[in-house]
Amino acid sequence: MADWTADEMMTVAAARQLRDGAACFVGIGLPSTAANLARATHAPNLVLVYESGCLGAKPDRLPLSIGDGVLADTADAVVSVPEVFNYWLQPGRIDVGFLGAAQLDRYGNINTTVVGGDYDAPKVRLPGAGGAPEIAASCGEVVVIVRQNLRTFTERVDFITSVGYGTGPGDRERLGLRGGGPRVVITDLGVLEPDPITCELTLTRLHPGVTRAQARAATGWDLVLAEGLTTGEPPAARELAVLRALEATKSDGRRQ
Amino acid sequence: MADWTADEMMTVAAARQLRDGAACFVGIGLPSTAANLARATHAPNLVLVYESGCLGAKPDRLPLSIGDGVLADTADAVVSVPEVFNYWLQPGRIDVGFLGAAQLDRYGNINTTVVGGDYDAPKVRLPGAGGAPEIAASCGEVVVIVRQNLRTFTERVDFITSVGYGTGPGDRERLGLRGGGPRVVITDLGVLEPDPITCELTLTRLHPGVTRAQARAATGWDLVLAEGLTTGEPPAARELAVLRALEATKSDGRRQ
Amino acid sequence: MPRFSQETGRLVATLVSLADGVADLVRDGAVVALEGFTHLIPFAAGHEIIRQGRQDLTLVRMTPDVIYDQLIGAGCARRLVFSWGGNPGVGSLHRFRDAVQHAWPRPLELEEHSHAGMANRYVAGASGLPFAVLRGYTGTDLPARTDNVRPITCPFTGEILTAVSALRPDVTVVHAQRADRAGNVQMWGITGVQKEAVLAAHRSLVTVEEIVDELHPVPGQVVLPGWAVSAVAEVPGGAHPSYAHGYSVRDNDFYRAWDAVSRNRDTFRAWLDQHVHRAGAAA
Amino acid sequence: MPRFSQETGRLVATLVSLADGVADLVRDGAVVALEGFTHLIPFAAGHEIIRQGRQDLTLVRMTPDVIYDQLIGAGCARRLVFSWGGNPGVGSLHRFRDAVQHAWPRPLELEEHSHAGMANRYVAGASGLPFAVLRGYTGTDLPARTDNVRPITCPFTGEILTAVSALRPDVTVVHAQRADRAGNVQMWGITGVQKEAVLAAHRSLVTVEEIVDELHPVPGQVVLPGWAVSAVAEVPGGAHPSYAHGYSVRDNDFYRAWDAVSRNRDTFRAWLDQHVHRAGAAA
Repeated sequence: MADWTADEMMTVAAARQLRDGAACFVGIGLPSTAANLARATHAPNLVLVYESGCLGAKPDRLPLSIGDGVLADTADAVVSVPEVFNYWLQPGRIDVGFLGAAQLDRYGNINTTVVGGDYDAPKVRLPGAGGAPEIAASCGEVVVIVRQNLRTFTERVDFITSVGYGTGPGDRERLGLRGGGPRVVITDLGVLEPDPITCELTLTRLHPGVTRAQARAATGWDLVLAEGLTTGEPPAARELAVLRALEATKSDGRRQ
Repeated sequence: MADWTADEMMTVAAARQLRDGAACFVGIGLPSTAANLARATHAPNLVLVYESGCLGAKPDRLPLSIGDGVLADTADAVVSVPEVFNYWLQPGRIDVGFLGAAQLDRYGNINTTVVGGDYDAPKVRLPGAGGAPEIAASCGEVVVIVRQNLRTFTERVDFITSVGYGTGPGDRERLGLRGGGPRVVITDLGVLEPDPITCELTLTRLHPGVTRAQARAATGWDLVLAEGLTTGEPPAARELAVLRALEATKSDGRRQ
Repeated sequence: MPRFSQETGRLVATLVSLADGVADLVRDGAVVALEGFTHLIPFAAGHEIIRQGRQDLTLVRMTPDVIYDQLIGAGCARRLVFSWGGNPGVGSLHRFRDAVQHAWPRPLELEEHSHAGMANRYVAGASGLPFAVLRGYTGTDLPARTDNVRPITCPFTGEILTAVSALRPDVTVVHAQRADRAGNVQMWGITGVQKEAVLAAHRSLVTVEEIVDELHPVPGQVVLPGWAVSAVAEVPGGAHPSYAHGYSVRDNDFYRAWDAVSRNRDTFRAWLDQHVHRAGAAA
Repeated sequence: MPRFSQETGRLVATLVSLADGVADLVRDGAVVALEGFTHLIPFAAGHEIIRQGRQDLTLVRMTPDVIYDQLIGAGCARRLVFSWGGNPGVGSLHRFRDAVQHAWPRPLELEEHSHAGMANRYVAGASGLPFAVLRGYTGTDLPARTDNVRPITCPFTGEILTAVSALRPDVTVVHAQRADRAGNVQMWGITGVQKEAVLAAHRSLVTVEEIVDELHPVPGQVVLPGWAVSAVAEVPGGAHPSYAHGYSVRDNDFYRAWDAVSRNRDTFRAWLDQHVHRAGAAA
């Protein structure tokens, strides 16, 4: 029995994707946790950009919302919301965009809008797009963090909120999307990456203790396992310690 | 012999056009002098907007340039140049726009670009448009300040830099210009206003000591004299005193 | 609605009570934007709208969160124009979901956009333009659900981009730290899209932590001149459980607690009755 | 050109000497924007461009004033893209007029716009868009003289507005008050169109009054992160005879005196020789 949870493994694996010095567009939740873990470990100079207009925020604790005061207090610059999207995200100045998903298909298309029923009478109404469509379109690359199960990893998403590789090779170019699209999908079971030819998400790494069968069983399409599928490193003691210390700061939200 | 100059009369007449509390887009030179004279006399709450981004500037002396530090130091808000044009001028938030002219025609169209020869080889190359085309288009009304002579008051301007009434009635509406256009033209000889039917600039007031013949002789088209043509009030002692005190501050530009 | 002040002779925003400001500026059936990007959310004004029993509002907001959950649950809204509807860092908005999924307490029409699209719709409104251009929505299912997103071709390159129509709310309500007696408004910290939302609207109501004799410059400040604002009301703490940078901190515990309060219609109604209706116009 | 700093591991602007910055970033034939709206005009950088004998530049600037009069008179420019060319509050630019009217020292092509048009062309460039939309130019003779102003129809209302093409200078040069060692740039006072001009350019050079260990927030500041700037050079007084708010005042006497200096080709050349060429890279 590992001394870490699947969510911790997922967050650590996501943090490891971030190279020091990169500019990273982060939303709240797992992306913000992973980005701040990276900044607190191997990437001290990661530039965190929050859609609230905080460029280069350096929070010493996990903000509960993208508008927490600590983000403005520690930012290199605080700009308006129109500016963060028009001058910073849209021209491709952000290297990495972090996205979550309620549904994800084999081409990395993301749904965070509605699930089930039809659009006007959905079974589940989700929060909607937020900054995701343009993050998915314009960041140099996209890292998706999402728990892997049959509800989430679906053959077809009920609504395309943010575009991955569309219907396959060449679609991003046809649509005129300038960013690179999803480079990696980090789940609680492992890591998926788009096949260089087909653009289909294939399993390239399993987290320690996870089997191929578990990964396939949690995927709503016939999951392709990459040749050279490996097993990733478990969380290092330091990574776990820092992550748990960060998580502990969440309950501490009022002390801004 | 009057104890004031024609330029002083012109500036005083222009200042009198500004009602207290109005928001006024001012350029440097006579417009800035007239606006600050108005603010120092009957219109203490005139809101001066400079294209350098200073909203509500309250200079205690005449700035030599629209970017003098005193404008930023005394402004209610300093905004970017794109913002002053896009958020403040373009939507029609400015009541009065003050413009000068190198050439002016009977419909109040203004040239500040080139005079003589043709565009590519002009006899005289002027500074160009600056903010004038959009000031003329979008301000609630335009006040033109210009010395009246045959060089300036021409049958046809060599280049339309800023539109007055175009070719006559209905043109502004056809062009989709939302501002009211030139309401009054203040010269060193008198005051011209557009005829309500023809939109042609007609002489409605003479400055003290100026004759109708002088005004017609200084106009490059057959100048119509309005019925009820009057003679304006000479500068009051206080107006002159304040104006001369303001002018004296010009030489004082370094003490910002 | 800035008035020409008799004493100063200047165009100034009217200083009003919150109740009078809402009564005068927020009418049944109006298009109303309450903005504030996590920071400076005008909760007190939203509660006053509920107390005054406004109906059939089209509510506009990039990030409808707890205050819109309350307005929707209270039955004030007919339509919602938004880009992200959730309880930041906590989860779903249960009143919002109940309205969309079960039409309780009444059906709620939705028009949804991306943040970039909404921000640019406000920019167009503030700029006196009928539309704005961006790289956005492309390839998503969003444009199929609204008439306010259309392709536009660059007249120079032939490239096809996205146009969004301007947003022009009947009234925008925001909260700021300070105003002076002429109604000049000063806000700082995360100022979001508030300037654009106010300038895009036909009229505006600004609640502030305090009205002061003179506004002293603050780093990161955004100043809205009094002649560009309709009315200002002094409402200390008017952003709670959101916050006013320099005056208060975000009450994250309230946001967390809201999840349980709002899950159930009865607990929600009880909360509304106690904390909004009975609270009176004191807030 | 921000580099990945070995010591800090961070993307930062390179700290350079003015001479090296100009040599590296401003090439013959390049499209170069020196911006600064009366305030913070990068005079020292302009003089260094003259000293290094740059040729065939396309000079871009909303308000070409004395610094562009000097660059044009020195023969550095082939083309000028601008919206107002004069000596603010004083009168004409005689070197500019001599170049246009008598092709001295060489012919100067002109592309002219309105301020609103130029500002929006920078905004489009900074936004990664091929064009911007405004209410402008309508009914004037300006659109007939450039390919970069065209009508555009609103896809929602059918209204015809004006589109201007994006400006993307090869390099933008601006002057600011301060930078830190990571190249984060801080400017305040009248900040004009500098942010847009820097973000619209492929590369950028910022001269500053001083490089400090830490940037302390200042009211009205605009901060450009080091990762959005190519190079920073410390050049105290680098804006003179323009000024740096908080560091110096505008030398209005110089602007007045320039009228006489620049009227005559010989007095201009003598001035250039003494105050630019012989001054060396000291400035």
